[in-house]
Amino acid sequence: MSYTPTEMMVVAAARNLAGVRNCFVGIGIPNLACSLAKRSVAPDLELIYESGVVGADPARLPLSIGDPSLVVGARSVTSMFDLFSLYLQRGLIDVAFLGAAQVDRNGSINTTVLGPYEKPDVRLPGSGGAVEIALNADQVFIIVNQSRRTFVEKLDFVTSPGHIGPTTGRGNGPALVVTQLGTFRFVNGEMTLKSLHPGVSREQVFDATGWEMSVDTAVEENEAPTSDELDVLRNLDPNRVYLK
Amino acid sequence: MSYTPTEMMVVAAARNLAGVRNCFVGIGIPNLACSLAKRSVAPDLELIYESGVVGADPARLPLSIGDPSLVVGARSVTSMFDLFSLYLQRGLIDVAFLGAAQVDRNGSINTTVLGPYEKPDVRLPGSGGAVEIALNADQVFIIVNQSRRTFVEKLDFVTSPGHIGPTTGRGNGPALVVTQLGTFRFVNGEMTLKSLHPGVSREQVFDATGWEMSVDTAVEENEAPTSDELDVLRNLDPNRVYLK
Amino acid sequence: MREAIDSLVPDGSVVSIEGFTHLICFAAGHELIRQRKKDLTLCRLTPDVIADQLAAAGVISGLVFSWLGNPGVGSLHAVRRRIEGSDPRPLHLEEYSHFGMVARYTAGASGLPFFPLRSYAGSDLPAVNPKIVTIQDPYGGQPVYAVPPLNPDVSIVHVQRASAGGDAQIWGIPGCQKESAFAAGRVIVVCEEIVSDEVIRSDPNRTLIPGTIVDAVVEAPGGCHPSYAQGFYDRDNPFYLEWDAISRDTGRLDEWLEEWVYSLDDHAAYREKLGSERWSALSPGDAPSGQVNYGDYS
Amino acid sequence: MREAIDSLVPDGSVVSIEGFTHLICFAAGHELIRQRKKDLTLCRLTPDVIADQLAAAGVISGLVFSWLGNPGVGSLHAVRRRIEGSDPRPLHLEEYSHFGMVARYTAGASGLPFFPLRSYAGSDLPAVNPKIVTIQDPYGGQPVYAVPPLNPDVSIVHVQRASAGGDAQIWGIPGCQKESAFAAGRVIVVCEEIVSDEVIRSDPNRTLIPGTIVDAVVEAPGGCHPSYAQGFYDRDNPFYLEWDAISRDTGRLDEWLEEWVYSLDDHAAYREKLGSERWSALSPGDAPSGQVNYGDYS
Repeated sequence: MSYTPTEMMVVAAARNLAGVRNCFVGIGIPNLACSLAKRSVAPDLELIYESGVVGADPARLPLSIGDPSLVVGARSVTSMFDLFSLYLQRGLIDVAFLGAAQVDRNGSINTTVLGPYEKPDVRLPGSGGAVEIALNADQVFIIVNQSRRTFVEKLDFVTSPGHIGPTTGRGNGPALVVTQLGTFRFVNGEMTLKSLHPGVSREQVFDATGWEMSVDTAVEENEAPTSDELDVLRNLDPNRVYLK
Repeated sequence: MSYTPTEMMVVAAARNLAGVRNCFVGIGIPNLACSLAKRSVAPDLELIYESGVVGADPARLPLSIGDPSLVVGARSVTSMFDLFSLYLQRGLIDVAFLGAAQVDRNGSINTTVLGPYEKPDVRLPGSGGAVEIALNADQVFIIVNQSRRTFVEKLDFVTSPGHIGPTTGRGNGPALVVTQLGTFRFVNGEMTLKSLHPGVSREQVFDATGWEMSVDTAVEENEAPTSDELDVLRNLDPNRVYLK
Repeated sequence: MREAIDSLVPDGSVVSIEGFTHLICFAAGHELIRQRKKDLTLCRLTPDVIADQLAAAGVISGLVFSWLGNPGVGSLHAVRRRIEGSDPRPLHLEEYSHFGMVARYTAGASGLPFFPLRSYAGSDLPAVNPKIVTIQDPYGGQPVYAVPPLNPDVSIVHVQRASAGGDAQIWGIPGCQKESAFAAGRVIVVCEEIVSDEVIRSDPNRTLIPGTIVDAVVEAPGGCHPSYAQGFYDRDNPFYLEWDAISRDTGRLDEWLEEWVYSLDDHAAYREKLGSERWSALSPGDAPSGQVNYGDYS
Repeated sequence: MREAIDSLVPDGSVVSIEGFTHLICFAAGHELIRQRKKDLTLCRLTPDVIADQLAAAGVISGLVFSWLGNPGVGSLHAVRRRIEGSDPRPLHLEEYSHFGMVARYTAGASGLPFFPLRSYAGSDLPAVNPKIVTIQDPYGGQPVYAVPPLNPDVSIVHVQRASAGGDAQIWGIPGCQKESAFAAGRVIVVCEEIVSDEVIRSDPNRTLIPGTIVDAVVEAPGGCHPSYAQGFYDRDNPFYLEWDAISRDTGRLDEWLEEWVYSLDDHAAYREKLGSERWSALSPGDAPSGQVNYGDYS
């Protein structure tokens, strides 16, 4: 079965959720990855949203982080104060997904501005909950389209820190990066190529990285999405809103 | 109509609630005073309980601060965190009632121990919410049976401070003391006899005070409870649980 | 609504309009535009389409926020023009994270001089916002960060139902409606429906905001459109997609404001103009909560 | 219950049993006595009759608390004997105020190293409890006080209903059940009734404690007697009055423990022994909450 690079990203992220319990979900690709994982490698996965929804089981593809379909049939729906305090900061979140406009070799993330803060070339959305998620989730999974524009030597702005030494948070920082080219883990805090999607070369990865990318001793090749995985995914997003 | 000293205390407290809106109520005499006030001088009085009940309208005499009859038909029922944070510490409480085992001339209160703290002669209940109430309610009304054992020169333990100078709280401290003998206000932070119940002499007050009690320039005599007041009260507590 | 906004939101006010994806009070936002309010500072975790409209109409001169964008769609073009190009005027930003904003409201609602949180370490946010500071742990542990209280002059809070006295009940995502209300100096409650005291008092645990702190109650059914009210109507996603094109083009944006806000008397007219077909497409089916028994103890 | 208490509450544990006048888990307290647990520290805002029983039975060696007494009646005589006369053994006290205890649980439940509050100034409490400290306002205002997090080894939380997976719902007075559960290392949920997932998920705003943090779920109807469960039964006030006489007399107290705890197999036997007449006298009438519509968005 043929598949798109986005489908490969979602599948790679989902497979890495094997055995995970409490997952802080973002809308779009993370939501698809979690929904796929719940139907495959992580049946006990709890979908937790920063909007205050715990244990969602949405009857349709949610189009926003606070979609009403997330609420209906959820385990618990709570205030944002409780969600950030009792769940995130308490250390109950095993894995959280973050996106990025720019990411650096330590897994620090910029979602604030391109250019100078005071007079930006492009004003991006800002942190949202990302900075506290980055610091307090046990592990952070970063999903990002990889290019020299996104994998940069130096961020224009550090919104959410990666492996930068001791922090005020309780988490272990970024554990995984998933791109359309492969997956990366962190070795001594440095992003390191771990696996390549089928048909992708190391050179493609190097060309799409703004620094000299470290490479794992044994780089694996990811298995292509199975037809089961693709069936589930395409059912979740039948109009291909996110599976472009 | 004849009446008991306790009835006089309740009536005196209730009359002092004229025009008050948000009142932090204790069980027993304060509850009776507030219920009477709501039916007479303060129809807009909101009964707020530290158990988290806001705007209660109990269908029976509540026997505990968290009586189920306080909940049914209340305006709002909330966590203790919210009650102490959003109501009390936010400064929404106009008047709060406190009881006391001992009170001093500044309106500081002991409800913790008689004798030394580490090896007390009598272990009393402790603060409960009293210390934060004393510091954060706009005004504090103290209701206490007056004697040389309760009106003391020096407290065995300061549970809740009275007029002791600047504090971390946002309230104005004790405003009124009601006893079976009369009522007292505070002048420059010092308890001062303001009114006597019918038939009570100044000497009785002095005899029941462990320090030299200040006296207002014009000490009033309180009007005896009216038959209307007594009717309401005796309906509220038909078994005379608190109106002994 | 006209009277509430007119009397309770003078020019120059600091105004919070919260609602996290849910219960965003567009009806009040439009009334602020219609009354040509000036120089407001908008406090809102997620300045989204409502903020783009207020920015385009020249109502707001500043944002206190943690995430800005058109959720699920992309950028707020009017807001971006003001930030990136001061076009036509600059927009002052005071920027936090979601938890930072929630903590600010919580401190404001609790009478605390600060609120501590485990966030911000290693981020550039404290460098661009000096109100985000470190605080020592009095028990000798690692320092954490603190944010100051946020006490808006007025909070506008949309809820599903309220009594005439202002007791307000919410179900679904509560966001920080409660905290923003308690933090504010004045509170305007806007509701889908005004219900009897009896309805409110039959389920007091659902009351997040007591009438005690409420200055005005306005009934504005559909007042969250294009956002949603759980159980009443769905988010109008096509509107969010359309807004992207409208907001890119200042001409179209001005036309939109004229057609959908200035030229309409009130939100009832907006609701009518949207048409019953659009509303019925947004209507959910039934998913009842079930009942609990509080018990009759009389 | 036997298994949950046996496996999750080893001797020497720090245990919270909360419930502010409402939902006080006597059933678990009796099981702790029955299993002759030793050297527990009880965390509880209001050590009341349950604490007197645990103190008399020699189960607890310490209290972390803010108010102790027989509410509406008077003293806890067994507790007082231990405090005033070390009779038969001392009882270690760590004393706060209500808000201080709530703040400790909140810090513990939130992963914060301390919680600030405007209390304690001018009180002697900080002098007898060095854990109550002052903290500087980083914005230069007056210092306030702080308390440290409270993270019990195990929290026992009574609720009206829970799913088999531990999702727990409460109505009426919630006290600090939620905060004490999130603060704890292990959580035992005791409920009036176990209900289906569907019941829980039809009203997710009522879920204060998610199964995610729960280690054991025990169904124990009537388990709060002589305290109450809103909508299920009333407080048994005569019992509180009787307790005063029982607790004054160590002989009677020992007899009571033998008759009502040690000689009974479990709480079901206690419930039966109380008799249907007593239970029906405590049964409230109906006061239904009414329903809200969450909406079907599928």
